[in-house]
Amino acid sequence: MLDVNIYKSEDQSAWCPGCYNFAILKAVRQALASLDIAPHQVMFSSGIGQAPKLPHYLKCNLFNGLHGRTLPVATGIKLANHGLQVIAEGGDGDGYAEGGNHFVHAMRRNPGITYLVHDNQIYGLTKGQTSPTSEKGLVTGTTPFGNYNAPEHPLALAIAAECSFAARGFAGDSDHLAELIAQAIKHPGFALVDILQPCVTFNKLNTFQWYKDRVYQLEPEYDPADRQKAFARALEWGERIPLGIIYKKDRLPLENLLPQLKPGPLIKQSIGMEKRKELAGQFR
Amino acid sequence: MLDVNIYKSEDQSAWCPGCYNFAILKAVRQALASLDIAPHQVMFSSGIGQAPKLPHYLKCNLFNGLHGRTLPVATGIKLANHGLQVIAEGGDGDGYAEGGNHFVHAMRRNPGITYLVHDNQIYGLTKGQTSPTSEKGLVTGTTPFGNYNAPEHPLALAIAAECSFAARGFAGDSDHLAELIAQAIKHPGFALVDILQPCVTFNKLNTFQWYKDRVYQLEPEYDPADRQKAFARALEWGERIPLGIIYKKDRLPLENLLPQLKPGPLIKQSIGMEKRKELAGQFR
Amino acid sequence: MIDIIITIAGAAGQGMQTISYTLARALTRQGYFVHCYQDLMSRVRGGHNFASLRISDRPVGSLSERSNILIALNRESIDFHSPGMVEGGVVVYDDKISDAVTSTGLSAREGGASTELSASNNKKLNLFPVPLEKLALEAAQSKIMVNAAACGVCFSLMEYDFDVLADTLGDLFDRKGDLIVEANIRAARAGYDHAEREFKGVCPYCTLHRKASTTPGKMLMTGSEAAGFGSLVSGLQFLSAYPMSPSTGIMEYCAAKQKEISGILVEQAEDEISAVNMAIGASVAGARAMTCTSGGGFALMTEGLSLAGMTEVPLVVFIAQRPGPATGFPTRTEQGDLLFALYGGHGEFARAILAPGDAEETVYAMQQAFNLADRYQTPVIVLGDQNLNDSFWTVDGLDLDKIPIDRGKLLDSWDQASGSYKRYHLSADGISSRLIPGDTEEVQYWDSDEHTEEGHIAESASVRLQMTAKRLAKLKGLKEDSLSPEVFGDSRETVLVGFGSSKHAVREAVQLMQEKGEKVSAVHFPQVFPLPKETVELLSGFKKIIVVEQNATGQFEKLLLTETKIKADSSIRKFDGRPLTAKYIVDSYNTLG
Amino acid sequence: MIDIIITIAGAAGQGMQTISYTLARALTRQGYFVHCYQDLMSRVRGGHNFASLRISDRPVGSLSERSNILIALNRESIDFHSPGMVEGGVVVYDDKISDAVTSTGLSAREGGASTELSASNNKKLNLFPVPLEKLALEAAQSKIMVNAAACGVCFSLMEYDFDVLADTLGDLFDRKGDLIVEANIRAARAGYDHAEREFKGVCPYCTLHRKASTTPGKMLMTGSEAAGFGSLVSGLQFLSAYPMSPSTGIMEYCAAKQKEISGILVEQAEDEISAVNMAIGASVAGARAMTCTSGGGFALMTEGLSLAGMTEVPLVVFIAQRPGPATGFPTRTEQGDLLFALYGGHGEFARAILAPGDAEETVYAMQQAFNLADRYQTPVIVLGDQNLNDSFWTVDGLDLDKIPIDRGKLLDSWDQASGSYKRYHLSADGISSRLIPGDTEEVQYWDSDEHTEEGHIAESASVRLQMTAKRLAKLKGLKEDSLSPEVFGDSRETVLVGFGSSKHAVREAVQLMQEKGEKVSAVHFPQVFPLPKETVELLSGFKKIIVVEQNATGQFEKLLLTETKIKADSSIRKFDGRPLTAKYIVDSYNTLG
Ligand SMILES: Cc1ncc(C[n+]2csc(CCOP(=O)(O)OP(=O)(O)O)c2C)c(N)n1
Ligand SMILES: Cc1ncc(C[n+]2csc(CCOP(=O)(O)OP(=O)(O)O)c2C)c(N)n1
Ligand code: SF4
Ligand code: SF4
Ligand SMILES: [Mg+2]
Ligand SMILES: [Mg+2]
Repeated sequence: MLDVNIYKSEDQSAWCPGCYNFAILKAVRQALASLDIAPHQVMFSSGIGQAPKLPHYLKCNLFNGLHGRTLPVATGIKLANHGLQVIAEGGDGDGYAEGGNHFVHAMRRNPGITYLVHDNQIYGLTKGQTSPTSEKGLVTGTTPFGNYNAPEHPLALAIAAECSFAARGFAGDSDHLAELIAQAIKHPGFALVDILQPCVTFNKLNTFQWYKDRVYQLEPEYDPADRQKAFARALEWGERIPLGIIYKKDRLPLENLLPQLKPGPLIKQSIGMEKRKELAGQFR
Repeated sequence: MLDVNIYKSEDQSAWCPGCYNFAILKAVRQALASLDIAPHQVMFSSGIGQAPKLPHYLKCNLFNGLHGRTLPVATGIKLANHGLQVIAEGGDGDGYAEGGNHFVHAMRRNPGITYLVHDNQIYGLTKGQTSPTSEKGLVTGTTPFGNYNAPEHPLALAIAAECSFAARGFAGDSDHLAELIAQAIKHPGFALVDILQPCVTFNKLNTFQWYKDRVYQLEPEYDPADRQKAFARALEWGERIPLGIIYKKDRLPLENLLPQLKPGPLIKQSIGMEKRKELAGQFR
Repeated sequence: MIDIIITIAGAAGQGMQTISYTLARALTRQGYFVHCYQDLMSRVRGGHNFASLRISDRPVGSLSERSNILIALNRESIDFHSPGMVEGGVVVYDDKISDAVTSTGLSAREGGASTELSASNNKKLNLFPVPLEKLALEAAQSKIMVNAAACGVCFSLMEYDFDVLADTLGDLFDRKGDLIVEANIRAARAGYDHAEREFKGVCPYCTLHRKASTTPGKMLMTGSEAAGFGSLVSGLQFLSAYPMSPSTGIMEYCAAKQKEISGILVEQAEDEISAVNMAIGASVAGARAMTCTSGGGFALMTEGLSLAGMTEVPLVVFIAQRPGPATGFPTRTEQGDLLFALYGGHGEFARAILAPGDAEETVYAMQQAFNLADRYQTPVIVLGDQNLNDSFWTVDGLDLDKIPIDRGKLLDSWDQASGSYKRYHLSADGISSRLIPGDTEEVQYWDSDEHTEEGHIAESASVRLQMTAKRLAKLKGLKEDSLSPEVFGDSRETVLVGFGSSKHAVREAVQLMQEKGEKVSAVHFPQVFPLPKETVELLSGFKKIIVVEQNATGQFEKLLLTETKIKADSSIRKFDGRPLTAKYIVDSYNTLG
Repeated sequence: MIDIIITIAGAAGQGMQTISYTLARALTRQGYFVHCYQDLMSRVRGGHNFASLRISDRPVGSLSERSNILIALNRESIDFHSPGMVEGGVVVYDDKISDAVTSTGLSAREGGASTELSASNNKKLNLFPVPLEKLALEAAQSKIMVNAAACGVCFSLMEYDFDVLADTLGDLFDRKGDLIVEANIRAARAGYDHAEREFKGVCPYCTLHRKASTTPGKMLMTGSEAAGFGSLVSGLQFLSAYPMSPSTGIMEYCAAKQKEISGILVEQAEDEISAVNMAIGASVAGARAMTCTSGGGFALMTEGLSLAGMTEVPLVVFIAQRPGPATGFPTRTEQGDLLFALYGGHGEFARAILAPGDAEETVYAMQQAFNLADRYQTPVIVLGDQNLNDSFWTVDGLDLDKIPIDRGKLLDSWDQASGSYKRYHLSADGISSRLIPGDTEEVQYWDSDEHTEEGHIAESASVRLQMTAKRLAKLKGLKEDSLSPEVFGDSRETVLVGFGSSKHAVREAVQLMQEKGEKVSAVHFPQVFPLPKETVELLSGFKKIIVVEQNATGQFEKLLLTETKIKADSSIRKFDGRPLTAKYIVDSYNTLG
């Protein structure tokens, strides 16, 4: 177990006072420390929003890219150097709206990437519009009559899209969250942690208390390998909202399946003059 | 029942001889005729690929747009004029790869759109690359070692994403398909028909015979309202592949939920001078 | 001439926007012209934001680099803004932070006497500590009411009638109920009275004490509101967009209005690609449709733009520019996407690009944009930027009938006698008739491939040549219909040429220079593509052309060159994310030599 | 000089590509130069496709509008192509369609005597009906072998050694097994013998009967293969792309090579947005990375391009242009995305754009592109088009060592003595050192917002100015490193200026005109942005500048104007989707007056 303080960065937080992103930050530090992952061994890929600022407040490698494009970047990083611990991080708008297509397809690919989604059911940085996970009826700047869309159930989508690790955490319980994140990082394939995160400024419906009143831990005997049951739990939302690893499947990660990566990380391989000449010869 | 011949267009088909797209074309004509929908009452939105050329071979209104963008265009059309019967049409690459994000979010919105996907598990027009539904191991121009990704189960994804009508048809049985399409058109919300379509030129694995050996009709007592069971059937693939309406849910279509559309189709409404002045006054 | 600048500064969430808007609104109603720039950080709480509110009896529309009154909501605000204050300027702050303020070497004396500032800036300022929070708590039992109290202080300093402020607060908080209205007014009154008592007469240069104009009808709106309002009054029916600063205000304005008016639907799309394609779908079905975004979102829309060009769909795209590349400076301003707007999208097709210079021009630009889009069945872009979109502007004497709605060749019915309907009929003027799908028995094929007149996929070289010519011929009409450049000044020596939101800064600079005897005029282009025919003649009439723009690479200068072959003599550019100011332009001009 | 054109025409799927490739390959091995344009419809089967194979003893690289031999795989092919045939040209077709052919008024006589063609084109042609299918069935028991039989006929007509064809077939079908190889050779032999017997000596002008050159080493490749091969030999490690004509060949070439070489990974992305962002991720991790697409896919990548510009990620993007807008002409050619490549992406950042003129230049251009991207840590675009990418080209005497791999400031380790590592350190030349993440203990922040040297989000105006200057300063270096224009001809009167795949058509046109005494030279730009320093001096040396390009709006002409202030005197443009030809250029030149 490393000292959590080694993950402290010098960058100043731009979050609202009291935001539950701070709790997630704490949990991430704790998870990394518990797994003895040194700052330079991990690389984050993050999007744009309040959530994806998180890695700036960590000592780590970071590529902070575009809104919605965390997963393709993370996949590129992982395929180029699968020795790195790759963590993608973003918000619900970032990951499920703008990045929705990458979300589905990254899970089908199953690269060894941990994906942390700060799911506050709202667009924070742009000051309060509906997100794919917003409740039906939520009145926001873009939905004066209330949101008409059925809220997305990201974990159900994940289970349908062959995700090999699908969990839900709660920023209001950062110790449990840290543990969940650690398990996600240890998982060899694509691991999604959808994190319920109260946004104290814009989401006046899904508050800490709202979540607190509903969340419960999956019972110890719950078997995350049962896809059917997992699907049911993934859809459970309303009175009770389950926390923990909802679905988990043994599936070789992409990087282990690719013969191209058998000789080692891609960046350490090269074609060589011999082969260059051979390729040239094929055109003769 | 109208005469199917009124849907004949003068455009010449660009499909390969023997392609099962012809069977789908026949089924679409049959479905429209059976529902007494006149050519000018229906508007297709199609993408790019072999599949989305279909409406050119029909007498109908058509917007043939970009690869992958059938559903946003269809949604725009439906919201602007919900009096039109709107049908979106495309291939598996078009709808599940390039258009994957729209697919998920269109289902959450649930506009009254029929979505026909010619699922040949391959990219036809670009001459044979893997598609999201390609089998694991399928060797194509871009996957010389065989496809490593878990194939997408579009119907499972649909059920997870709150689709209100999710069905599977088979181009090898165009009468049943015509019936299925007719039911999809009659469904008041978003209706997906994933159509197994042998590509006789590029997909040498999923041939007519391959499908023929596996498909079966859902038993009459099957209840498409049961989401859990539907999810299981949607994942059934391999030895046996179910055909028919796998999932169906009563859900008001988007256009019925929007107070903005209560007075009638959007294109028939206008703001009026009175209200213009009122808006101006609000800035004073 | 009255020209007072009030800076309101503090952390995000502290109320700077409420205070600046209340003051701006109250004074606009009194007939003043105001312009209020919002300098924001990309965060929701904390950091340092400020508003610079400029008040005048003549039209104003540019940020000033100086300030007469500073309302400092925290200590940092004083550090940031005191250097820019005029001699004898007034600093209002909560007396809770008096200690912190004086610890920096500043001190406030009884009656608000002047105080020396730091060595770098040897100015006397009037420090006015006010127990804002205490007043708010006492008068209204709420801390939030400090905003109203601060407004009260300001009104007193300007020696302006309190009732004007009270009326405005009443209207602004109307929908929150009487209790809130009254509390606000009480807090404002407390601030007003406190200042009357303590500071009366110490700040003579900042008095307004009279109505600027007796003609009513002035409006106050942000550029985003102007774009939304302008669209709605032009018959916008369908807006699909994805939130992105600084364009979100347009969507939010229109979304809110759905509750008040009929015939408008706003849909938040899952991404910008969906947004532009939904708008295209709605337009095809016959609705007036648009989308709005910023540069990064526009990057995702260029394929759709090209689609609209090919399929000949009327489409309006509002781009509220912000500094790029990539995420860049999300809450700041730049004119860095001009050439991207011009060349964005693959292949070649006709488009128009409008670049309004203030809120009033924006209202008209929207009407013009929709009309051009319908008339030429092609995309039209309106270029805004954070300065235009987020600032508050006074709009004077708007005439809603100035540009009537023109839907071009959108027909109600089809005369079978003229043959069967062809979506891409090669008519004499290159524009084919449109029909509302479903409204007639004609069917129509719109096609993104190269296509025949019927709209079916084509492979022929001759069809290609005809259809390309048809699509590009629209540029001729668009040029003829384009908005004229606006000339300011009589000199034909040197001209400062600009477009978009720099209009007023350039004018102000020209005015300042003219006052110093420089022979300078200004030309503002409210439409940058196609440039109107008269451009060449107009600009050739000047001896020296200086292009003023807010980017690093001189994009308008390049556009001018390719479109008119006119080579600018020099340029003034700014690209630090803050708007162009008259001072910056004059200073740059002076160093050009 | 030898200059024979063989047209192979038929429906999609009939084997035209196999025949043209086999012939091209066999003759390249013999030292001939070939160029083979593929004219395809956007469909998989049916319709009308053709290949125009040009064979010469000198470098060739452009489509000719005439044809000496037509291999017609169906009746329509004769209708389409006989008008373009030379007097006495030979038409080979299966005698199954003889009736259909003669019904059009053509007739074939014993021994292949000439026949009069339709009134519009009073030429004599030699009609050679051959029982191709019958021969194939008899010799090889397979209908598909008609392709080999047709090749055999051709070889006989050219009076060329059959063994050369047999060897080539052996190599081409090697991986399909001996049985297939032998069957192909038998069918080819049957065609060869039949033609020897029936047509010997009737077509004297089309004989080759000798090796063109004794130096071995000529290669035959498509432009797409050249791009893929050029990338692999330049150390490409990661290619992510989404299929799109005419770029798919690049991805498919590289994908196939994954089985043969190590250090290359090809990933088919779910869409183009993912493709470009994956490539960026891989590059950040230290891999040489690229993506390839056509204009419509590039439209979806411009946000990513801007991201690479902002975050300073080396990135190579190959754009294989096709006619737009929108879906346009998916299988045809155009140079219509030049200005989109130049201005695509929001905000301002440095980029380079290369535009190779043939396959050989493409190989080198890829090396150059990767080196520039690494050296300047910014995106580099390589512009191809369907003519470049789909055509087969002879590549002669390639020198793999010509441009060594240069990864710029990519360091192996970090010297703590020089302070803590900063990704965006403001170094003297504006380029900051890169480290492979994870390889050292230094951590690094790459940021798409405006950022500090450390890579954290910045809001400051001065940081903005510094960082913008840093990013744009790369343009200077890119200009210095840019590829020189290639001059062809000695005259300094008139110059035809072009870029990209029109290179050979322009040269051929110049040569034809020079032969007629015109004082014309050509300048080809293999790099179009930044234009090299010498451009102004070079072009100013000509009295008259004519820009030749394959688009409707004169995009290169505009680029030349903005970048060099040089105004072209006139232009030759083509935009019907078919490649520029020497004849078209000469004809256009003659009408310019
Ligand atoms: C292409 C693009 N579109 C839109 C935006 C504007 N934008 C920035 S963050 C954001 C949404 C933020 O919501 P979420 O992802 O849920 O993150 P949160 O702030 O709630 O943590 C949006 C729409 C952008 N930066 N880029
Ligand atoms: C933005 C964009 N990317 C790629 C393409 C090229 N493209 C055309 S069709 C197609 C895939 C076709 O596969 P599918 O959608 O399954 O249809 P099918 O031909 O199999 O019916 C692709 C990749 C395109 N036209 N536009
Ligand atoms: S807006 Fe919401 S999510 Fe963002 S920092 Fe503030 S509280 Fe947190
Ligand atoms: S390629 Fe396949 S899907 Fe396309 S027309 Fe041919 S057989 Fe049908
Ligand atoms: Mg959020
Ligand atoms: Mg397909």
